[in-house]
Amino acid sequence: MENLRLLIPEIVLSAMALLLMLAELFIPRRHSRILLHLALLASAAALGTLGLAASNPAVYQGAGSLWVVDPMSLFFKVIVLAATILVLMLAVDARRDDDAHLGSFAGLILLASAGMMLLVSAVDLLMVFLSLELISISSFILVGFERGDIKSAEGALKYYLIGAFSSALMVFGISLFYGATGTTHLLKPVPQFGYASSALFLLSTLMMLAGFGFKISMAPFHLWVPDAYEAAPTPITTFLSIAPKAAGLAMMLRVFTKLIPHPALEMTALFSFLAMLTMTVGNLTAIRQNNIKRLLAYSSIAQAGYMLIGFVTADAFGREGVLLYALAYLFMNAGAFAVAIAIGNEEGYELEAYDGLAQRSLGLAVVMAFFLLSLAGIPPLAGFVGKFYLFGAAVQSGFYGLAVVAVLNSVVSVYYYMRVTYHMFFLPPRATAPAQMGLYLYSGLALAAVAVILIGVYPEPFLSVVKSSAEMIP
Amino acid sequence: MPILSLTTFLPLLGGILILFIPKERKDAIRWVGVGSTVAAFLASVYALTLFDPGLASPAPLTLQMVEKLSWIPSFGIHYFMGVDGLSLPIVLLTTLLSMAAAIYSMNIEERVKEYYFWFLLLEVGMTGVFCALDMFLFYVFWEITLVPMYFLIGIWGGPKKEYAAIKFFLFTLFGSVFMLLGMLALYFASNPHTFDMVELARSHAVFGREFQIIVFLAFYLGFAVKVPAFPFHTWLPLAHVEAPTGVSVLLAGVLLKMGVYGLLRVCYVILPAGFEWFLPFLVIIAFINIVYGALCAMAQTDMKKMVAYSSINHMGYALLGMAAISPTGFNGAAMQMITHGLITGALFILVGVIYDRAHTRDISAFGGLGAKVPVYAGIMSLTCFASLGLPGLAGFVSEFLCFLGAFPAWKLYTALSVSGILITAAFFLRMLQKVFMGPLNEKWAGLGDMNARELVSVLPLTVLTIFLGLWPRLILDIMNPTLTAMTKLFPSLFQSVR
Amino acid sequence: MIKHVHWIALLPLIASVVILLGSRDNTEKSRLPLLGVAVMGWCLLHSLLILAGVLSGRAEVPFYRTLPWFEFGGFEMTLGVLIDGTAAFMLVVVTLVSFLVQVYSLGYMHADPRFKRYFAYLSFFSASMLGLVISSNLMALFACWELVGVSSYLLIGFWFEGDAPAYAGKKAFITTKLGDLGFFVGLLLLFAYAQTFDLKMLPLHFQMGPGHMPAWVPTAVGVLLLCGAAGKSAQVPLFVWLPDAMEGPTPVSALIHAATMVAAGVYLVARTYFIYQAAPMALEAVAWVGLITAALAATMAVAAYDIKRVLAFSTVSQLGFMMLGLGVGGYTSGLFHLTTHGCFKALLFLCAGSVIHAVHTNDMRQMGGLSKKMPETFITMLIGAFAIAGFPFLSGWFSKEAILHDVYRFSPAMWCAALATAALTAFYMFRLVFLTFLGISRDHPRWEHAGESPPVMTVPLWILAALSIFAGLALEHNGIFAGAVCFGPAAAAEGAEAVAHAPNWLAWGAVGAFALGLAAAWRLYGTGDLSLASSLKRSLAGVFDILEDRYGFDRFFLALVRASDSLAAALYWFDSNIIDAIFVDGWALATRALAEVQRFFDDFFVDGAVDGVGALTRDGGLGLSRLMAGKVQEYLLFVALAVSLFATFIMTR
Amino acid sequence: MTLAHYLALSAALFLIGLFGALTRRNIIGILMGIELMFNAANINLAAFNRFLHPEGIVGSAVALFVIAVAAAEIVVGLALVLAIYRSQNTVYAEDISLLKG
Amino acid sequence: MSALVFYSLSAVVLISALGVVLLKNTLHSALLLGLCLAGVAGVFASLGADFLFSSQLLIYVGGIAVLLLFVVMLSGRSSELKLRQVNDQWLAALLICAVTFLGMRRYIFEAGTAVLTASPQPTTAALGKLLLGEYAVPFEAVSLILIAALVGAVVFSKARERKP
Repeated sequence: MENLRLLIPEIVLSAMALLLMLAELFIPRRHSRILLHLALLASAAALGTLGLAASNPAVYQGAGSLWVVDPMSLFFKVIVLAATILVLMLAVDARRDDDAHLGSFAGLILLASAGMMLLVSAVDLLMVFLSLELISISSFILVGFERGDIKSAEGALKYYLIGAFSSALMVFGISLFYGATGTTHLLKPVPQFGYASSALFLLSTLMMLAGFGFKISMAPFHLWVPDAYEAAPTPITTFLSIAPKAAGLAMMLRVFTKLIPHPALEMTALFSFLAMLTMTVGNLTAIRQNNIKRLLAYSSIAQAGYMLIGFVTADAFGREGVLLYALAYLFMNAGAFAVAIAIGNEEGYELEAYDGLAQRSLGLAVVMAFFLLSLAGIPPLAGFVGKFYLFGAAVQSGFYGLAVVAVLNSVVSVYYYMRVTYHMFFLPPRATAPAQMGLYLYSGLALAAVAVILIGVYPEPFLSVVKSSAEMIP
Repeated sequence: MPILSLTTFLPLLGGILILFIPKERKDAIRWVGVGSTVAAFLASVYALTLFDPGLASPAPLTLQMVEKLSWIPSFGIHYFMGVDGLSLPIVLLTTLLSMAAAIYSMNIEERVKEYYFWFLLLEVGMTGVFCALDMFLFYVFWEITLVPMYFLIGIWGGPKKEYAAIKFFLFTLFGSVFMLLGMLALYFASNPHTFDMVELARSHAVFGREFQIIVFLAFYLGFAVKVPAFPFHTWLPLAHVEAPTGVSVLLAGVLLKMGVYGLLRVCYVILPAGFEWFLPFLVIIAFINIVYGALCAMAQTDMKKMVAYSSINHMGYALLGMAAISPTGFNGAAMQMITHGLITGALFILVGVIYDRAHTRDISAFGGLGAKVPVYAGIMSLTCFASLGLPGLAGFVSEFLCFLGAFPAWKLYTALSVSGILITAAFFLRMLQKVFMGPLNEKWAGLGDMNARELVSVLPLTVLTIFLGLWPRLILDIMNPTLTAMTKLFPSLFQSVR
Repeated sequence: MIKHVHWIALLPLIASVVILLGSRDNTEKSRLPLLGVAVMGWCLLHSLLILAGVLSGRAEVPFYRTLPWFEFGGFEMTLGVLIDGTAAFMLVVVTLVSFLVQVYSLGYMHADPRFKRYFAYLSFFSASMLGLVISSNLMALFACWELVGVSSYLLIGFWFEGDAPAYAGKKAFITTKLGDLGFFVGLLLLFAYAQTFDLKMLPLHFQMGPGHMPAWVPTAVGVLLLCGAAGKSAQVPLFVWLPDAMEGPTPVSALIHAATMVAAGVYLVARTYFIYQAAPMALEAVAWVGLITAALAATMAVAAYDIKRVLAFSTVSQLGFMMLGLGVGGYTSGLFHLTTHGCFKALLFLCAGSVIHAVHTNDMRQMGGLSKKMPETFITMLIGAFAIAGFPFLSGWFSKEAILHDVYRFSPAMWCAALATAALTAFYMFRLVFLTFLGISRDHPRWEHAGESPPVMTVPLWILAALSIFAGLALEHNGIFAGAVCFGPAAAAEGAEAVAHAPNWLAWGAVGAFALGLAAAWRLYGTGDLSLASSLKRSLAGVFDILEDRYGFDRFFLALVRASDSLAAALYWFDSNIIDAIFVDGWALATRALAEVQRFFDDFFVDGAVDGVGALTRDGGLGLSRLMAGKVQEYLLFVALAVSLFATFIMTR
Repeated sequence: MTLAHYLALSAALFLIGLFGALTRRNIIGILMGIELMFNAANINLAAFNRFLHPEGIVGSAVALFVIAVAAAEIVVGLALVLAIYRSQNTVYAEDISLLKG
Repeated sequence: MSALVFYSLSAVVLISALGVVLLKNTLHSALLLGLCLAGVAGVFASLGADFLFSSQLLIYVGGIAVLLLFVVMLSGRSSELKLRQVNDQWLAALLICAVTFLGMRRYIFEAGTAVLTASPQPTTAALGKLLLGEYAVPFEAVSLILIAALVGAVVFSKARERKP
């Protein structure tokens, strides 16, 4: 049995998930918030064990047969866990119809994050497929969790149908891959010469791409995003918009740049077209939204588009860009959603709820403005450093067209981000009471704000972390 | 003692201090706001005393009061601040105009706390742009000026303020993102990769001609939006008309200079081949700016829009002076930045004075105010004459130097651009005649003359305008050595203009 | 004594600032204007001493002192004084006329509410004019040139309550500014090739022979400087502002539009004569401009009825004469006429001022028979008229005769035209005097009310009258003027010798023209019955209309202004509708359009190409319309579409 | 029988499933279509295992996992369908469109 | 002989699959789905994958098909039987299937030449060793997926109290 010590964090999480589901039966509904606190504890513990892995790499990094624990996977595991912790903090304060099934709610979140951590370190297509399925199924349920409202079940169903459909495509792709290579392992570098022309291999990679594209909401497969995001309870929307996207991208980085390098298959043009399409579609459709959750949904599609730039350049510099942008994206998106929850709790998620926020509570308005500006890529905030790195990668490896489209997209994105500040700063307030927030929400918000400003102003420590964790074992 | 960082970040200190003052205590906020602008101005004056003009040497950039500490080592980015003959006067101009605008803005009543917070943040960005010598730092300060200006125009502006604010933001951002791409291209083309302007300036021979042209165009797009050069100027009149008085003083007085400064500091020094290729187009754009701007100003009825279009005209002179790559031309362009800042800053304050009283800027709505408000009429006429280039006032000297420098190289265009002076004289005099002369329009019988606050904010600018007109040695001695050295940087290039 | 010449310009400047900012009280009671008059008196005294020094040869001429003003790009701009004979005489003329006008204004402007500010403007004007005269640097000269233009704008539009003065002031400034553009480009061209503006160094550049600068440069500079001179000295195309400038107070007209400012153009040509020596074509241009201006202005003066407009046209004509003098190589004669003209034209304007002061109208048709009411003004005006018309042995005769002499030497045809103009000059001057003073009064109440002006106004008239009589004699006596004011030693000798052997009938020609003009004026206006004049006017109605219309120059410039206004409006429309639309709204439009296309693409394609079938009816449940984009199956179709595109991508390999 | 026959069979089954998923109006029909696609993939896996890579049994192992996962998915799918049926009492795809695009 | 077996099995599979997709009555299509899955099990048998044959029969035919049948009966209503079961985007779907088939045809011919070599051996023992050996972690992952699905089913089907 390979050394399971490598997978201790996943084991801790899944064990706690099962425990929570069980505990739900015994703890009365009034105290069910404890379960969320327990979940928080578990993910903190998992993060702790990751610390161990980082402290002495010899012991805790290595390759199993189907998975590998290397600096990149550790980096993304930290991001996934950070996202989980932030989401659980938001969940504690987010208002819900009833506190039923909180145990399974928290359990499913932990299961999903365990799935993501597996996905990040998977090098075998079967492993990839199973972890994707684990994430998908738990998130189908989480999206439909708020059963009181009809729309949530509908959103969940849409998300499920497209999810199932895409995984069917992916499975077919995997079967073709198995046909072409005889194995689902990706460790052995696939001989490039023969496959560039074989239809079997190409069709398999493209079919698999459908499954992966669905998970990171790439352009042709992104249509489920707005409905699912709007239907899901906001903490889950935050979770969906960050963690699976980051994990999916990590897996695509590993699969399509290292193991089946897409330049060898002359598919770079296709991928850069998909990146451009994702950005443009995300930004353009976001212009017309006036529901904050849908706006942030489309914005997260656009952000995925930007991250794909690092994936298109397929070199170490591009990879570091994706890592850095994922980190910055985690904090700015979580922050934006935290504010959305703080406002959403009272006045709902339409943009009109933000009218005159600057006069009601200036601090919250300025923080939200910082998050939006960072998402738009305005210095001196984290978003700018991330975009700077990615555009640099594009310019360095000669993708000038892609860089120009990306740059124009970020100008367009400013338009709809500024529509929110327009509501907050320029319009008179409707309600006069300042927005109040729970303790967890407040601390989550503060953490995100500090991180965004810190990465923006002094990005050096983050850059060195990103540089060191960009190399992969195989 | 890091004097430049002090000048740049003192307002930030003031801004943070303001955040802690409760919203209701407006006076305390106002005094802290004005106090920090005054402190920044004193710091910049102290920097002036430290500055030794004679130090310019033929090396690409000889800097003084340099502060250099590594900021992002993995990219080789430094917090690199320094000043030379070209940038010190503009820093002084920035702090002076910010002080004048802050004093004038003490009449803002609603949301004073936010106003001064964004105002001071804007000043940090502006001063930083002129001191920064690392491309990354330059770009960060450049973008820092965008957000406060967006809020300042959008919250305290005129009727169409939201549209003006977002138009300003998107337009400038559109230009600056191309600048970002140009900067990245420079970074990856230089070996070892660096953002440091001094290294880039030294290694300009490394870049091929086509590369320099493309990167120049990227930078030019960013700077042309700010100058504003002909096709990219449509945001200026709207932003000026809608911005509150104090903000439009800074917008005209300082933000326009970032474009011209950028062209001189970045495009000329680092991308000479690109600059040389673009020269004939630059002259044509300068000519269009001058004549087109002046003619559009003539067609205006709104006083503020007229002054805005006249800024396009004046910036055309600076571009013309620059297009000749002669020491006289560069001196003219650099001095035009300072004098235009002083004069147009004063003009906007004066337009604000009458707007606060009459709540209209329509020229034809006034008449015969000369007798009613003599002090205001006197200062306004003096500033208008300075703006149309009356000798003995600052405007003339810089205009004259621009034309003097540009004439030997571009005889036809300079001769044609001289007509701009006449058109400028025409619309300013028409405005003076319609507002101050003729029978008194009884609607304004109750109009009061300028009060102490307005006088304190405009007088330093007027006195400086007169003083620089009579004794231009004050700035020219600082600028001349640096700019003469700059023109000698590329003996092989610019043959067409020698 | 000459060492302090720069104070002559600086003291009035300081005085003007002190007066302007001195006391708040703007009316007559403040004593500050007297300070202005005193300062001007000191300057007059000082200039006389300098002139004496120059004439007696004690002062080193040309006196040249400079101090560095500012450096720019390797060149150095200096500020300094350069005094030669011409400058000395100009100093005296300017200070004299300015002093007398200020004394005269104490009386003339006593009732004005902004009395103090008027004197501040006058001192400021004198300071800038004196600065122009003494400056050694062409750029400083240009600076003073513009400051003179501004002070004339302020003084013409002094009574700005009225629309006419305000408009006249603006018109004056813009028209002179139009001329100044030429001057400005001339300076640029000069600097491009000579790299200096210093009037002492420049002549060397122009004598260095052909190699130093291309041949066309001196001519171009000469012509361009002529444009500036034409603007300021109201020569042919740009004279339109001078008749309207009469809206200002009369002492202002006397000072600025008679003696000093308008002479600046002539002085500029004199000061830069070395350029014109190197460019004979430019010199001839000066001559022709002068001749045409003199002729046209004289004819227009004949048709004018406003007393001040007649004098204005007369000034334009006399300036034409000076330019003609300079143009034909008569450097000395041109400047001699400038000096004498300064005295008697100021005299005529001041007399006109005292007449207007008395009858409160400018229109000669409402005057007549005032000689009995205003004897002193009548006599002094008569002396002025005799001087300007060329009565022998008066100052006007000497200078005009010298000019005619030089013109004859240059080209007899031009001499005939000049002679005819001289005759016309005599005619319109005496027409003015007879219409105003002789004959019966045509507006009795005004006549009743008229009375002689107070001594503070009449004394300056007597002084100027005396000068008009004796100045010519004094300066002509043993060639004092010719000696001091000449372009280089050789020219002086050649000038004096030419006078000696000219044909003797030439001198009598000028007197004949004078007599002819006087007789014609006497016949038409002297005898009191104006029947012949009015009948003549009816028969020549066509000619009179053209003259009244000032040969259409005014209409031309008005049309020019309207054209530029419409061009401005068109450009502004173009700017806000086309460029703004393309760049900004276009951009927003583009993104909106793309968004719409994207949404359309969603609805149309994802809706299924064959949407014909009606909505499915259901019992119960939600009757939502089919078009809601939220349908899940279309998303599946979209995904499947992507997969099929991938398949085609494969097939293409 | 050659591999081509089996591949043709699985391709046909896949496409029929695809067509069913895209066109069935009843959500359960869509689920059935997706089931068919999963089975097509299994046939592929088994066929490749038998013809191209007889030495290992990775193919059938993966097929086994696929069967298990498909079962899990269908369970969640049907649960969702029942939940929606009880709230909107319709199972027709067109009507489920409260969320606008 | 094996050709006969293959063709009959594939006929069963394809015809019943078409039935599932085209029949109006959802109940009939659910039944036909069961038949199709059984056919697929037969195909596994013909390919010598004995364990797969049995698990397919057990899980798919026994489990999923039956479950589908229950759900169809639970949610179906007689009035809906006569409704048209194919929505209006069938033409687009047909086009897409055709294009995809052309793409697939390429690889079918490319890989189709392989012919049967070794005879099939029993796979159950090897599968067992594999599942508990190399594929231990995927095995655990599948268990997690199943638990998640279980919890999901419970959450969705529990009777919801009506919100006031």
